[in-house]
Amino acid sequence: MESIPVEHGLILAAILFSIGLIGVLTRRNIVFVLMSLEIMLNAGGLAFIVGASRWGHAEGQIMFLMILTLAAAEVAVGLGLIIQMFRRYKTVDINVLSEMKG
Amino acid sequence: MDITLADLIPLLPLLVTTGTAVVAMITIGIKRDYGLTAVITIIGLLFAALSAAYLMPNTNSQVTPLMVVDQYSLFFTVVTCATAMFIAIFSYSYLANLDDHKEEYYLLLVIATIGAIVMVSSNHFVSTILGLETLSMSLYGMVAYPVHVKKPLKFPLEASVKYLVLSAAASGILLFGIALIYAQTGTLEFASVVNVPNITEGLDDGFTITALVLVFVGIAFKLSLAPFHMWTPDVYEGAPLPATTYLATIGKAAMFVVLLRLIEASEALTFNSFILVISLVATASILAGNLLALFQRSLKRVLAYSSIAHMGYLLIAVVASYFVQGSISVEAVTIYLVAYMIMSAGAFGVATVASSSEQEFDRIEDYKGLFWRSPWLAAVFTAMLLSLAGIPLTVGFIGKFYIFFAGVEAALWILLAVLIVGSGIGLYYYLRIVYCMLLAVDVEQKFDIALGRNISSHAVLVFLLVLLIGFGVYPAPLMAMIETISTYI
Amino acid sequence: MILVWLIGVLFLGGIIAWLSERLNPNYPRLIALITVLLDLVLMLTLLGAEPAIGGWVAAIDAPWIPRFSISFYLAADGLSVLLLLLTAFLGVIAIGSAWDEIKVRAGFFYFNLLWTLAGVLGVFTALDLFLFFFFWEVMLIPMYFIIAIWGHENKNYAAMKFFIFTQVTGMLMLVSILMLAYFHYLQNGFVSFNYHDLLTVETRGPLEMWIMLGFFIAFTTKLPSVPFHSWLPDAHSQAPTAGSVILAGILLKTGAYGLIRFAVPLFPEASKSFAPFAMTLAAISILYCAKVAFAQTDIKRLIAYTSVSHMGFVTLGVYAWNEQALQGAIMTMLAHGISAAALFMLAGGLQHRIHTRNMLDMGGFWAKVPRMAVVVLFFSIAALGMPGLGNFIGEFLALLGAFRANIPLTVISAFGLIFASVYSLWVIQKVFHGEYTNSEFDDSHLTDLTHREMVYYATMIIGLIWMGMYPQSFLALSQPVLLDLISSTEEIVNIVVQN
Amino acid sequence: MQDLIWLLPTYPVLGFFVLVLTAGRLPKNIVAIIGAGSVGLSFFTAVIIATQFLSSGENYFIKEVWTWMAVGNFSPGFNFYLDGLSLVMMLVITGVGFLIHLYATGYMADDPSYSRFFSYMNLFVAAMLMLVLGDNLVVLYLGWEGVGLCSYLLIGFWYINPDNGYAARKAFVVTRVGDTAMALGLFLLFTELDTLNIQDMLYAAESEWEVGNDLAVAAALLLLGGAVGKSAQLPLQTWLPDAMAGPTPISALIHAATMVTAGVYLIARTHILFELAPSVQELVGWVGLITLLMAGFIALTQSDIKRILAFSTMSQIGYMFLALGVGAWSAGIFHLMTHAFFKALLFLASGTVILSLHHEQNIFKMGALRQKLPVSFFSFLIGSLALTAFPYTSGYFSKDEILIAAHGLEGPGIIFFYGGVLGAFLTGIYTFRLFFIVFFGDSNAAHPPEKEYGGWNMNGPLILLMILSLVGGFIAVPLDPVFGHHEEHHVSGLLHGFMIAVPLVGIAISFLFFYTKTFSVEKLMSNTFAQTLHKFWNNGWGFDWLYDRFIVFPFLWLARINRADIVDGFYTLIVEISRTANVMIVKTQTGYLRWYALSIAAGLLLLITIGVLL
Amino acid sequence: MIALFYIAAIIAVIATVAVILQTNIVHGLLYLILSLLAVAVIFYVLGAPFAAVLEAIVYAGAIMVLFLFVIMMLNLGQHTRDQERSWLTPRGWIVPSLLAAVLLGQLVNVMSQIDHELIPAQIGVMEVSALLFGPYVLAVELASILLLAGLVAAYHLAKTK
Repeated sequence: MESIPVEHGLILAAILFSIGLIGVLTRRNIVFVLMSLEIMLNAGGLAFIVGASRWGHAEGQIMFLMILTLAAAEVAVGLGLIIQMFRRYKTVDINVLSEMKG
Repeated sequence: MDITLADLIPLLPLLVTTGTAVVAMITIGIKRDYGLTAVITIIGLLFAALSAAYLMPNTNSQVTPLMVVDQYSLFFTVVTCATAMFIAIFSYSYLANLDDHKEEYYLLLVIATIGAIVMVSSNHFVSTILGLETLSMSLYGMVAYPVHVKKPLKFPLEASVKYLVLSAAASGILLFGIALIYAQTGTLEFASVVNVPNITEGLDDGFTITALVLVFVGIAFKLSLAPFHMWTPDVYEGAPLPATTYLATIGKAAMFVVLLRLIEASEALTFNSFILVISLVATASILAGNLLALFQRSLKRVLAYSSIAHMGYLLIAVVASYFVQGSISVEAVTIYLVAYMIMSAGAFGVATVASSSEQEFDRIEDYKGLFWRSPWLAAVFTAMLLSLAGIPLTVGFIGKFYIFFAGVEAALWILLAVLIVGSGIGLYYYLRIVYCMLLAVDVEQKFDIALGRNISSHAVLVFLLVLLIGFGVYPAPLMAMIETISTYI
Repeated sequence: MILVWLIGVLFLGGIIAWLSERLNPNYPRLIALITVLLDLVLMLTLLGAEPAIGGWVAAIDAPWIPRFSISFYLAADGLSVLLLLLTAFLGVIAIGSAWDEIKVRAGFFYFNLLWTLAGVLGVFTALDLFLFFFFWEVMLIPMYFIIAIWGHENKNYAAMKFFIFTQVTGMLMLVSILMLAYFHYLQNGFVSFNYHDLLTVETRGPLEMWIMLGFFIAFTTKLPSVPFHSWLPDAHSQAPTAGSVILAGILLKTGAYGLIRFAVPLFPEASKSFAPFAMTLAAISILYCAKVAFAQTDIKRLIAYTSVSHMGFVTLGVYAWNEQALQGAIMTMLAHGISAAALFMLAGGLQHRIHTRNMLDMGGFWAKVPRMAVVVLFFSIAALGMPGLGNFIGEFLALLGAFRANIPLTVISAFGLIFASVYSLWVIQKVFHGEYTNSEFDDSHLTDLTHREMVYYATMIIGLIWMGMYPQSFLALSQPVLLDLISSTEEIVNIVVQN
Repeated sequence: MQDLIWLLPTYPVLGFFVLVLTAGRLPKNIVAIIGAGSVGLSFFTAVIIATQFLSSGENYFIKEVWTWMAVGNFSPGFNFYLDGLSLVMMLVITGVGFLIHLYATGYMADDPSYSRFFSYMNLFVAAMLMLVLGDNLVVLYLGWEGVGLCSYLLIGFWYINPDNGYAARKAFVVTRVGDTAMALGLFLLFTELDTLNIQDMLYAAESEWEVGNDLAVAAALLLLGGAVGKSAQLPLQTWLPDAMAGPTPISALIHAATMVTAGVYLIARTHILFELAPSVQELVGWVGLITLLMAGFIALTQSDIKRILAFSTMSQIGYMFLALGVGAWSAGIFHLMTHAFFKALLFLASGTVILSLHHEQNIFKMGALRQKLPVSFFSFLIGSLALTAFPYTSGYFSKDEILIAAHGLEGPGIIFFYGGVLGAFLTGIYTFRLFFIVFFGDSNAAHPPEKEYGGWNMNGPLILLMILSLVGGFIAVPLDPVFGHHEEHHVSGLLHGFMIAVPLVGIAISFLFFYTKTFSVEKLMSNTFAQTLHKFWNNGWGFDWLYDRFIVFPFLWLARINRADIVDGFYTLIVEISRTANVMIVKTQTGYLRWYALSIAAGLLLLITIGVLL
Repeated sequence: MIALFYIAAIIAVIATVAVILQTNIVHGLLYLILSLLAVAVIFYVLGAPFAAVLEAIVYAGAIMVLFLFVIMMLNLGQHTRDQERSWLTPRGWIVPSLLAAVLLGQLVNVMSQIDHELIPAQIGVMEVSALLFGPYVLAVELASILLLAGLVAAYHLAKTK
């Protein structure tokens, strides 16, 4: 009675992952893009926790910790880049970064 | 499973590298000195390489679940550290006039190397992710390094943002895939995904394949395989040359080693559809990479596109590994990776030697008449390009020979046909560059290529050339070594 | 060991020639000449050498890449020796033709020239297929440089085309070699690239045809034969004279050599069933390229197309695979090597003098340059197969042998003899006959052949007459080799047929 | 002494090399001595050898010099074979050849390329000697091609005029068509009989093939192909009239006396093969007949003095072919010899006329030359009489033999006979048409001759040839051992009288038309039918037109439209495809981050779909 | 407990959708925090209290605050909001959404074949820590290096020269 189907946890992660993906694909504001990336990473973390729960392992949680770490680092670097970008272009529009092509 | 003192010995290269990072950091903290930092880095990497080489003959241990230190990983540790050292040497003169703090660059370079070492020694998803992200994180910094300069050469910022966003998305995909695999197998180690106790009986292969494809796509992005390749030229072009070199050599090789170990351990190729997926990606990469490069005028972009194609060639050997007995395809991948690192480092090295952080010579026309202005540099460049094209006398041919051999043994006729077509197209753009260098000099001296300015970089070029030709003409020792280490995969 | 010396001397000489340019711009050509002459002398010792087992002289077999049992295996038999001599001889001639023409970066030029020759020598003597392929590719690079640096107006295109054609088809051959080696592995438990080992590989069935095709395409591209010939006119017309000499005189012969040495003996059965098709290609080459040659206005392109046409007789002869036909193919190789080289030199000399290759701008040169006219006449006559000169022996024997194998195709190919007269005489008419009217070019340098040039042409003329009047000295060298090849393939084919 | 037979071609070859290597630096008289002298030496040697041979009583003699090539069982050698047939040929070639050389020393005296001329001539004589003396078909082929080459070189001797070049190339290419057929014949013979030594081959053929064997027919046909090419017989006759572009001694030597009769020699030499293929032998007769008639009609309409002689040559060779076709081998060769005398005479005489008239060749611009050019006049008179087979001139005997032999043949023999007679009639007309127009009537010359051109070196040969033309018919040719003794044919006296009379009627008609002008040519030409016929004949029965339309123009057209080589177009297409693909795929590199991200997502979706569904 | 899972899940999904639909960046951030907290609840339900806590503290707390700082630094005003509105056109949405939807469909399809009830086992701090400082101690060290890399890179990039 006290149980949740594994697939539901995974599907939730997939939904969040997809939403994050949509965010990355549609938003032109780079801050939102970064946030969407966080959603994707978080969805991955969720999937690991589901896995950990299914196997009764702590390993999934450790992986989650690592994701947390890398998300933090990524956000730090990403925000640093956003600051530089805003300084240079005075906008957060990601499309200004299209000078290289071909 | 706890770490013991005995475990530290196999980790020596990693420790030396980390120590180098720490020492460099402390030095920077005490007094900023560009030269000193560079020297510390170079010596540190040299020792790391030497220690790995020293350990190589008789080390084969699993250090904690995370890292496997066997001959194969040590071999690539040597290669990685050596390449990183070369890039550090190239960087020295390149960055010498950068109008900014330059010391952190070396710090990032060393940390990136740590990530790479972890990756080549990884047979566990946790260490894979950590190594990969350490490498990537440092590369974000390296790619965008000259961002503060008033008039940056190219677009390091744009390159870095593109790389970061897309790479993070790819990491997300990779992680999600790993999570699915974990959900199925219950372990984060590289383990077979075939015939494991499934979540329930009756779960068909679709789940496994989906998970594998997600992981593969995450890796394919890093290897810039088509159709996940589009970031490559932009990032290569925007990044400063040494960072591009790093990205193109160590970034690719470390990731490929992971892919190789993962595919071998997971037995993913038992799924026919997964073979199909890899074959398609290989085909697309070879064709897209070569076609994109055809009329490209930027040298870095040409090399970026060509790297796409080269990764495609490598995938052929990966596919072949399922069909052939023995380790020939692993050897093929290994030797091709080594060859690719030598020739890429050499090709970018020439450009690096010619350029500086103030002005990069990136257009092919910049090298017009180089053969007569600086025969030496042009000779190195030509050799590297011919090697990339897979012409004999160079190690690139030996690599291609192996891939052909693996392909023939595995009877992958279609992929071989693609390989031949791709190589044929490839010849065009490599020769285009060579031809440009052969043209008579009718432009004023574009750049100063005085030998004395950066003698150490030239020394590295000499070394790379010797390796290129040496292994091209007498590859037996290299082959013997690779044959031995390949049994560890 | 002498074979290693032959190749090594050229490699070394090339490097010295390159470096010597710093001392004096005239040194490189001198050094190159001395090097090739030295090689020629060394080669002559091969003629006197006692053949070891199996008729191979001066074999050297050293392990090279043990992983694949690849060895550094060089050996020469009569066939190789003939081609080696041709190579060295034309090497000397090529240096002669470059003597005054190449002034810019002469050191690097002679370096490339000598390295090309070295590669060719390797091709003619390698008995390990990996080594063979190695040399096969190695000779391309310096040739590429020769065309790309010292070529004419459209050199980039020509050099690129040359390189890509030969390289891509070379890769097909590599695949075939590897398949063969792999078959050897399946049958004998170890990989081998050794020629003698691979001869014993039994690759019957559909795959044999495919493997053979890999070789065939690579060789017929180099030869070249329709439909893989279209790189040649460009390469020839754009290359500097010495480049054309080497290309037409020697490089094309590597393809023919490959057919004789590898393509047929390794796959006797497939070759047998493929022969009608190959001979058809040959016939098409002969006629089609003769026709296209006639239409050309660029004199070098014209000669290039005639080369394709003449090499068709080689293919025809090889696939007829009997003694007369093979001897014909070999004699054609030798004689065409000299006659085509001479014609290219003459065309190059003409271009050097008046800076055009367009025949429409020429005419009536006989009065201006009578010696040159006579020499051109001689080589044109030789090229159209005049009895008494080397080319006749080759083509006659090739057709004679081919007649036994396939009458209709031989009849069709024989029409090439008529076509050859059409275009050869057309050149004479267009360039030397008619009235001398000059409006298109500066004729102040239109001078007759110098004495030095005359010496080169004289040696080549003597060579052709020798071949034409007493070909026995050449036939005798290749005869045992051919008999051996023929009997060995027949054995295999017969066994298969019995099975 | 017979062993020295190899010296025969060697002298002229040496002469050739000396002249070529000195490259025109020798004074003209030395060149003349070398050029004519080498052939003279050959003639001298030939005469000695001939006497020895005839006195030895042997039927043949072989001298082996060296093996040319030995490939398997194929081993032709440079061997000389002397029998009656080659003896005749050898003497004709060296003898007439020497006279013509001598004549040429005068004729070409003003030409700047004097030495080049004699070098070619010498080479020709050498090649011709190889042709007739070789004991195997390969050496014969060597000579065969060699004479073709020299013919080419000498027709195009005055290279400044492109027409000469065209004529030269036409001659070479058209004969090469025949040569190629002959080469194929050689291949066939060797493949079937394993030897190309003529005597061995014939012996083998005789013993292996029965009469009418398909292979024999094929081989004979192919050899006939070579023969008609070289001898300007139908259908490869078109080159000969144009070949008159060369200097006149060339026309005399090559295109009248020697080379063009090589076809006759070839067939005679391999007559056993033709006897094995009776259908082909009959074809030879038909070819000869048709050619002789056709050429006769054409000659009626020509106005160029040399072209008239050329067509008459063609016609006379037709007689020789006719002779071969009816099996009168000896008669054919006999006619070959007499023809060599009188046709050389006619050509050389015409040379004198032309030179004296400052290179005028149109007979209607001549006239009334009888007094001014007495030597030419007599030469022409005797030559023409011999040509029309006036009784007891040399031509009379040989033509007589041929016609009688034709008459004696079953089947088509009677057609051959009356055709031959008709040809003789035509010969009478056109020969004396030329004679009367040139030497009688009014002078139409733009530059009337001041004096007759030529000294002893030109007139001497003319006189000698006159004598030979008159009495040559009495020479007994030693051909019986070669061809075997054939039964003598006889015709009734009446028929014989008819044969003799017909050419005389022809002469008479000419006389009435062109001397007395009793009949007017203009009147004859007044109706359209006659005009059309005239035009048709004048254009050589339209053969040139036909060949141009169906062979030359299509070839040129093909060459023109495919100058750029359509095969290359295929590779260009590949390049274009790559280029287009590049343009298209480069567009995907937009530089927009979101687009890149989209591509990753799309790629992911695609791969998952493929992976899961397939 | 089960109900909690589904409620939290629905909240998480809605909040996440709201994030990517927002034009106001600060609102978006707040929704993101809501989403993260909902996920933290799910973690708790799934028997991973340690992860839940970290999710709340580190993710929703620290990292989001970092975002907030930067947003404040950039000081994006009304202009940006208007711009955002103009960017969020259906044309821009439709293709990525379809793509993501199909992808999701694929994932759900393969996942729904799983038929495993999971009875959440409690994996507390003890177990995680034991593992973390046992066999995975190397991971901890490597994570520190990863953070160092991030630190150095971020420091270098974000600084004002």
